[in-house]
Amino acid sequence: MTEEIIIAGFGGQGVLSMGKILAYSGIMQDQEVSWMPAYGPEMRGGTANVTVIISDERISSPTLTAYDTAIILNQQSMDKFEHSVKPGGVLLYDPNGIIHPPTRTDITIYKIEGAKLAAEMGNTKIFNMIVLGGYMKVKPIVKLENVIKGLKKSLPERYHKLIPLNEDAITMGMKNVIEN
Amino acid sequence: MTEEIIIAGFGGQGVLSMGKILAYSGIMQDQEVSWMPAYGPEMRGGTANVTVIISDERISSPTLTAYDTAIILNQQSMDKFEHSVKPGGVLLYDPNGIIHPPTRTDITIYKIEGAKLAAEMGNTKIFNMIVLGGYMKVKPIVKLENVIKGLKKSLPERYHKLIPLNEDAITMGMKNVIEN
Amino acid sequence: MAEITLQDIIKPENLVYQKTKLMTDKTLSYCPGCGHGTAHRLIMEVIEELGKENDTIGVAPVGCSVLAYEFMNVDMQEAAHGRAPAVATAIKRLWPGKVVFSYQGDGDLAAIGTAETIHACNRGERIVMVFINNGIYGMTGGQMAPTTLPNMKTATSPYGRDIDMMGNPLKMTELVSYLPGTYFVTRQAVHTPAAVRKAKRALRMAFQNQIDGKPGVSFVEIVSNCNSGWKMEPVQANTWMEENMFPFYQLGDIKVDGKLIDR
Amino acid sequence: MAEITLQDIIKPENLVYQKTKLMTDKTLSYCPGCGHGTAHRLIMEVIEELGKENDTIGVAPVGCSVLAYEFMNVDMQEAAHGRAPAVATAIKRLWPGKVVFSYQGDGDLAAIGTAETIHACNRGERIVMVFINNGIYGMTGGQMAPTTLPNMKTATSPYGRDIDMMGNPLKMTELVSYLPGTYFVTRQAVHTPAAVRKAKRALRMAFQNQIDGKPGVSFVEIVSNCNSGWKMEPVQANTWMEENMFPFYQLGDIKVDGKLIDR
Amino acid sequence: MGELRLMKGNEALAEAAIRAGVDGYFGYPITPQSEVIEYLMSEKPHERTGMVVLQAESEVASINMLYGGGGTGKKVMTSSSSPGISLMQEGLSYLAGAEIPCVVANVVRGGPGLGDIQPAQSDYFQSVKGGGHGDYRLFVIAPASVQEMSDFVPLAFDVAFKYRIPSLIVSDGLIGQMMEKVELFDPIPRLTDEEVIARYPWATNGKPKGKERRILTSLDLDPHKMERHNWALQEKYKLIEENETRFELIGCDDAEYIIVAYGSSSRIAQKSIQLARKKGIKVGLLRLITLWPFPKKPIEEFVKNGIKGFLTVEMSAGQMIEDVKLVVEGRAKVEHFGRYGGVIHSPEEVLEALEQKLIGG
Amino acid sequence: MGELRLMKGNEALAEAAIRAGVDGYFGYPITPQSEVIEYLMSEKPHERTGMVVLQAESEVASINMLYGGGGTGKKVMTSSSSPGISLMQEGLSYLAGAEIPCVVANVVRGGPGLGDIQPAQSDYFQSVKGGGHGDYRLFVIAPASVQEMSDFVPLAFDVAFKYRIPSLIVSDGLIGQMMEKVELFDPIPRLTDEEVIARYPWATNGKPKGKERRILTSLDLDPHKMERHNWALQEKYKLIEENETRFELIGCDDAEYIIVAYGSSSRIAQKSIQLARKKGIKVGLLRLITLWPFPKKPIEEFVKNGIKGFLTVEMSAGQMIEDVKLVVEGRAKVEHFGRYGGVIHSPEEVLEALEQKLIGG
Amino acid sequence: MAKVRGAIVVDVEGCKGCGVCVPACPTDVILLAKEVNGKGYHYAYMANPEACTGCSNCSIVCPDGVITVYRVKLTA
Amino acid sequence: MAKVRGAIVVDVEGCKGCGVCVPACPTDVILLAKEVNGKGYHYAYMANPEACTGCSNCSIVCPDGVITVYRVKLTA
Ligand SMILES: Cc1ncc(C[n+]2csc(CCOP(=O)(O)OP(=O)(O)O)c2C)c(N)n1
Ligand SMILES: Cc1ncc(C[n+]2csc(CCOP(=O)(O)OP(=O)(O)O)c2C)c(N)n1
Ligand code: SF4
Ligand code: SF4
Ligand code: SF4
Ligand code: SF4
Repeated sequence: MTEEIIIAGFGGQGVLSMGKILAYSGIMQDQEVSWMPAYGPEMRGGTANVTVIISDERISSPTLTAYDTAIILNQQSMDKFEHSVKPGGVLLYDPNGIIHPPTRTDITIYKIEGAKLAAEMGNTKIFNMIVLGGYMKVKPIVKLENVIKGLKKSLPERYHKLIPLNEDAITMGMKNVIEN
Repeated sequence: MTEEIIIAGFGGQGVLSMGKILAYSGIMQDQEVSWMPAYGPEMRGGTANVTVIISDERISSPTLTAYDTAIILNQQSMDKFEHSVKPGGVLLYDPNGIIHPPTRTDITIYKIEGAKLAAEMGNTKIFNMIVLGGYMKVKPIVKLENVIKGLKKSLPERYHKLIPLNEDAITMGMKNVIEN
Repeated sequence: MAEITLQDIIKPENLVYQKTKLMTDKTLSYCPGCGHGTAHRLIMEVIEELGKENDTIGVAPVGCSVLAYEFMNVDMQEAAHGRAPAVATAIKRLWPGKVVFSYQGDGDLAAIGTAETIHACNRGERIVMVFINNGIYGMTGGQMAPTTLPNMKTATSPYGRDIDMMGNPLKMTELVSYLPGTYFVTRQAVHTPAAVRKAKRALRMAFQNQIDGKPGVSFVEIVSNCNSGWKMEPVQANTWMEENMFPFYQLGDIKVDGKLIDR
Repeated sequence: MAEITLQDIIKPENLVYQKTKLMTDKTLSYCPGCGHGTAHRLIMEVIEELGKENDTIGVAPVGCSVLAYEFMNVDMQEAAHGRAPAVATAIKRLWPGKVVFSYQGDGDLAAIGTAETIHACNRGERIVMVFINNGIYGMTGGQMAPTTLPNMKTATSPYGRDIDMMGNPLKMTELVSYLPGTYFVTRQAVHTPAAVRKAKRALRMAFQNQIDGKPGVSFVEIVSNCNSGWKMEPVQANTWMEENMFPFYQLGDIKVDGKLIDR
Repeated sequence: MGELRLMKGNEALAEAAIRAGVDGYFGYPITPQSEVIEYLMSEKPHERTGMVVLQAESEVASINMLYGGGGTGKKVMTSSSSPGISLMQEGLSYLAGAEIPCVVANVVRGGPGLGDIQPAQSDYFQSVKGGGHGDYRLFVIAPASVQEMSDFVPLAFDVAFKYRIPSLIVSDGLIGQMMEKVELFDPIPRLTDEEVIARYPWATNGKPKGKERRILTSLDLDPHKMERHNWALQEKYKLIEENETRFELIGCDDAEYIIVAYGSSSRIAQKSIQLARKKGIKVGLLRLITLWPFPKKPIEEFVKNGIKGFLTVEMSAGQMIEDVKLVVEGRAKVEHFGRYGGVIHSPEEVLEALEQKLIGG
Repeated sequence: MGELRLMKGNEALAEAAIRAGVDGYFGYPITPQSEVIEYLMSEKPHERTGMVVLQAESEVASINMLYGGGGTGKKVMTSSSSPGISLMQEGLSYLAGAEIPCVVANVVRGGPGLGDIQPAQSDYFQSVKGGGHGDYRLFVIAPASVQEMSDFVPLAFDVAFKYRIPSLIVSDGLIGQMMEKVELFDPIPRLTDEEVIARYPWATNGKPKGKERRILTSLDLDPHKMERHNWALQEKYKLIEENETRFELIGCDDAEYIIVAYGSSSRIAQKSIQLARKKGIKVGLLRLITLWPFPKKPIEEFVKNGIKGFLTVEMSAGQMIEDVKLVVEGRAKVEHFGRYGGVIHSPEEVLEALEQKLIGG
Repeated sequence: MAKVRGAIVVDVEGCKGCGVCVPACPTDVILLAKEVNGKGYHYAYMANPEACTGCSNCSIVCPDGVITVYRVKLTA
Repeated sequence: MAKVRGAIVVDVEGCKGCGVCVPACPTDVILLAKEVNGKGYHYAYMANPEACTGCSNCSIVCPDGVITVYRVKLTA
């Protein structure tokens, strides 16, 4: 099993840390992982993206031009990555701010109202966990328990009290993801 | 014709400028010349030497291990260069300060009392010109007129008044060089 | 008094302030609220007012302002980290009739470029050096600069600058003022209208000195904010700057017409 | 009074002065009359008197004193041109219990090494920096140094140092004294017995500061001659130095116990 | 098994420095490697192991701090990226000349000049042929994963001290910025001062009582002595070539073609090979681990066994290819496929290059 | 015929700079080339031609002064020796990246590190492969006589401006310190400011009225643009390889063996060839004039015509030999004979090496 | 009774919403908008246009130079 | 009536004849020799040994450290 994912959006959306949690979860279930951010001027421009690979085997290239799954959180990223999903692959997006929704028919497209749900839950910081939940639902690669373990590993001790909140967000995401 | 000369002695003896005058004289008679000093720590050690080549042809290596002529002005240089004279070559030396005179029999050895003569003439600065005169006598490679031209070229205008004195010194050297 | 509408006011003949055309139309690459933009604009305004648009060569350094050449509409050279004073020295020496300025951050001018700064000042090069002191390395992500205040937190002093281990904040501007080769040395800010006006006067004097052939460097420090590096909101950063930076980096002229000011 | 012969006097028990054994027996590579030799010896005497022979690491620079390690009988590192302060910084940081000194010429310390000098001083490294100011680049054949006096002739200022073109003599010692990281800053000479005694006292204080863990650099400038570079006889050079160097490079303490002296 | 972590390459390098018992890190920020010093500062290594971490005023100062610190027998390290490494060339030549062990990490970015901050491999020549003056070598090792960013730190120190040679760890923005799983090795305690003194009699840390002082220098004004010193260096380099060459072969057993690559580009190439194998193309990967000493033997073997051709995949205009050609000596085809200035190859285009330049061509 | 003088190589270089119409020299003293700036200062070039001569605070400053001055379209120059040149590597990479013409002279001395001040050729790799970071080249030319120390100055500037590339004149202490007869070329007047402005539209000397401003930079944060810039550089380098390669053949017509050498060692080798010919050994000399671009063609010709072998004679542990081997590709024997660390070959030992390594071997 | 009236024009897309202009205005003309511009910034606008005197304080402190100022003298 | 008597020993071969010791001596003991040493330097010597007080002035200014000084107190 190898899952090649791109997560792309604005700088403040928690794109990188979502990728990090995903990667950590992979480690928790004894898989190989890589997490490769776009860095430098691309980041400065206000956008952020990260390529995450989770695999049972040693990972070769950490950068890719085609992905099994694309998680897309703004229009710029949609423009850039819609066509990089492998045929038969998955595109998950938050419609907030998306002017041109995806049009491909050879892939499966899912929608998650992450921003809206986060606002409803009164905490915009859990936006990325909701999206993560959505992803976990449509692509059950990482198990919830391993995500929690990953969270524990990646968060400093003093933030562990936030884990239940994150778990709620993930569940919320799992519940609310819908096929386009 | 190619004449390969080493001139070696103390720092203050005018070794380098004697070589320079010789080289300039070569130019004045339309020959190729090279002048290669030992520089750096060797100089700092208080000794000085210069390899001068005068030739009708383009000069290849400006540094040599064997010489047609060695002009030797102190003991250290004698120790270093006596055995670098080519068989059949010439060694010219000033006996002042020489403890072990040269012993080779396969070369012609000349003596010039440069230091003594200079002292007698009341001007130690012309020491090297006396030695040069000695050399010109035993190896008539550069003509006196060309040496004078060379001097004019290499001395700044304001020193040109010293040229007659230098000429006298050369003549003195020519007169006083003796075969060992 | 007659009712007057906005349309009546917003007419070309009523224009009182507009960005100088010596700033290009590119959006500045700086973070919101960063003083670099204001400093850029003031320099360009002064050059425009002095009529030197076609006779100016600017030297932009490595640092946040590495892309200054995208914004300043005059001939520009981008210089290696810290070397702008050397670059500007040669330009001025070879084109003494032109107006030459360098524009450097505190890492650039006061860390890696210390030797070039001191020696350009000591030689008395007839250039303008603009020194943006934001107490941090902005470009590379907020590391400690020579000018970082005691106990100030940065990416490389995450527990605050420890004077004993990391040394003292360096008052480069005072230091160069002691050199006979500096002709005008001043420290300014650009965070309030009053500060901006003063800073502009200082910059005008600096460039005027150069045009008049005054002997020596005109050195203008601008104490500025780096809200991302400091991890603050822009307005909050300006307040913090007033409260923390200014007491240490005291604003005002330090040397005028080659003479140290009693402060 | 009884007749006393030289033989009576020259006896081990009557010995009052002898070259310290911390100087090797190698003949110094310096020109006759050069102050480098005296400076070397004073440092070694102080280290011997402080009992630090086995706990000292010296850093010799590129310059005439590049071979200092041949003469100073302690552990030594030869450093790249200008970088002795950086070299010494690391040694001291990694062996805080050892005594570390750098020994640099004016070209080394005040030209190419300006950044390293300023920053070691600014960080307040607990080292001794000995600065031999002979107003010239000795090693390379007498070129102009940052410290060369106005109108002084050198190989690269053959018509005299032209301040307008070549810049001002740099008072590096005063400059570093303004930095809070220097604890003791002084300027000395070694050309007369009185000067030597003072210089030695200064060096002793410098090393004592380090041993006592005083915060910051102890910086000892020694104004010295370079008779070959100056093209003078040694004694004449010393007189010239008194008449020309000392008025500009005023001897005496500049900063003691971290406090600037009113001069 | 050691502790598992998800880390950036730069962070792994920094953590490894602490665990390898490094005594001093001296560095200056530059993208894409500033995380090294940032990580170190945040870890308070002074409390963890007593390690000194100092932000220097420049790369020139950093490398000379290595000279000073390394000369005392302590384990010292710096890191930078291309322009900063260029500034260190004089210092590196001094370190090599004075035979001072130390570790320098270059997280390469696109050049020349200020270039950009994206991954590149265009400092190969500088690394292996000597960007500084004089005849000298560095031990140059190229990690291809975050794991190796960690593992190669103690290795680089081992070689550095064994032979008294500066080691250079060459990675790039990709390896430095990406996160992977890394198994951290167990901390190696820092040597005590007494151990340093006992182990490294050449080090200048205070003249031992009753013994000769130690001198560290790269100077000998007598050219004949200097030549002898150089001969000794060359002898040492031969020894290192014999003992310390490292490489990895992947899928080479039945290979008709070989891709030669290192670091990031070897990762990309591995993917290309998977794609190629799917198409039935028999291609293997020779991954260089040490860049100097250069792994000549495996190339010689391939040539002897009648390999059809080599493709060097480098993020440069073609530098490492020269060393491959020097071994192959015309006995097989050697082609280069480079992306550069900060651009990374895609696995697909590497496959295409392989097909066009070697197989089709 | 131009004026005849007896001059040191360093002085000839300096005098040539004045005569070539150089606008600015920026340098820092270092043996064995301090005569360059000393000569310039004593000649008052400011009075002779208006040329600016400035003693910089360091080599780092010098090279960046070249960046500034060269960027304005003026002819600028510096000189140094090995350690100083190492300090310039970052600057050289910037100059190459921003395509700024200038001339740098390296009067090489023994290394590594502080080494000594005697002649050497051990900076070959640094010169031709790029001691700085990134994929770039310098035009590298190696005078073998005082005459060429003079003649190559205008040539180096011509190439530098024609292609917007930094030129490097590589000599050594022997060429720099020896005196020979030199025929000085007639002075070329410095360009007026107006001529500079008209000729070099890329130069930053004040935005022309009504036109776009000029920008000189080596930065492009977009790696794809940076790659395109690099491609353009590579194209330019190809052009230079085609047009600007220079070499000299001496006694090669009937030669069975070829000595390859440049600069000082080519002078020594010439003497060896005279000695060899006396012994009936048919050996010729390929003297490289440009080190980059490397003269591949004559070597290729020799190989095609069945030469028995090449001996590279270098004052280094063996650097240039790699470029010879890259052309020969195993089709003929290639051996190296090096003296180094400041030692110069004697003509006799070169002959001996030829006999032992090529003929006997 | 104002003798002068001013007005500012903010280049909405160029504004980065830093808010530096807000406290700079002596007459509290400017506020940051609730809405965001294309780059996601809460841009500045004349919340209280009547009060503007055209003093230019806002425009000279604006780091991005996106404020243009107009002024008329009202003959009373 | 001197209370102390001194003497110096110059390492003749080490002396570089710089003459710095000569003016340093308060009692004019030292001169440079007419003769030269092995390196060609006119070395320093006690021209006026009676006058030496063993004050060490000469030895501490000697750059080459080649003067050794002895002193005896004469009980009058
Ligand atoms: C030789 C070299 N070292 C390091 C860097 C990385 N670098 C770029 S800018 C910078 C410092 C920026 O800080 P500052 O000069 O204060 O300017 P600011 O970004 O704060 O405006 C550094 C360290 C570089 N480009 N080149
Ligand atoms: C990088 C580098 N540049 C230049 C030199 C040449 N150099 C050696 S010593 C020196 C200056 C010596 O002058 P100073 O530091 O004043 O010491 P002094 O010789 O006068 O004691 C120079 C320029 C060098 N060795 N390395
Ligand atoms: S012009 Fe003056 S009054 Fe008007 S908005 Fe700006 S600061 Fe306020
Ligand atoms: S100062 Fe400028 S950029 Fe900032 S909010 Fe006001 S108008 Fe916008
Ligand atoms: S010890 Fe004193 S008195 Fe005696 S010679 Fe020396 S200086 Fe003169
Ligand atoms: S000071 Fe020393 S070296 Fe100089 S003359 Fe006197 S004894 Fe000799």
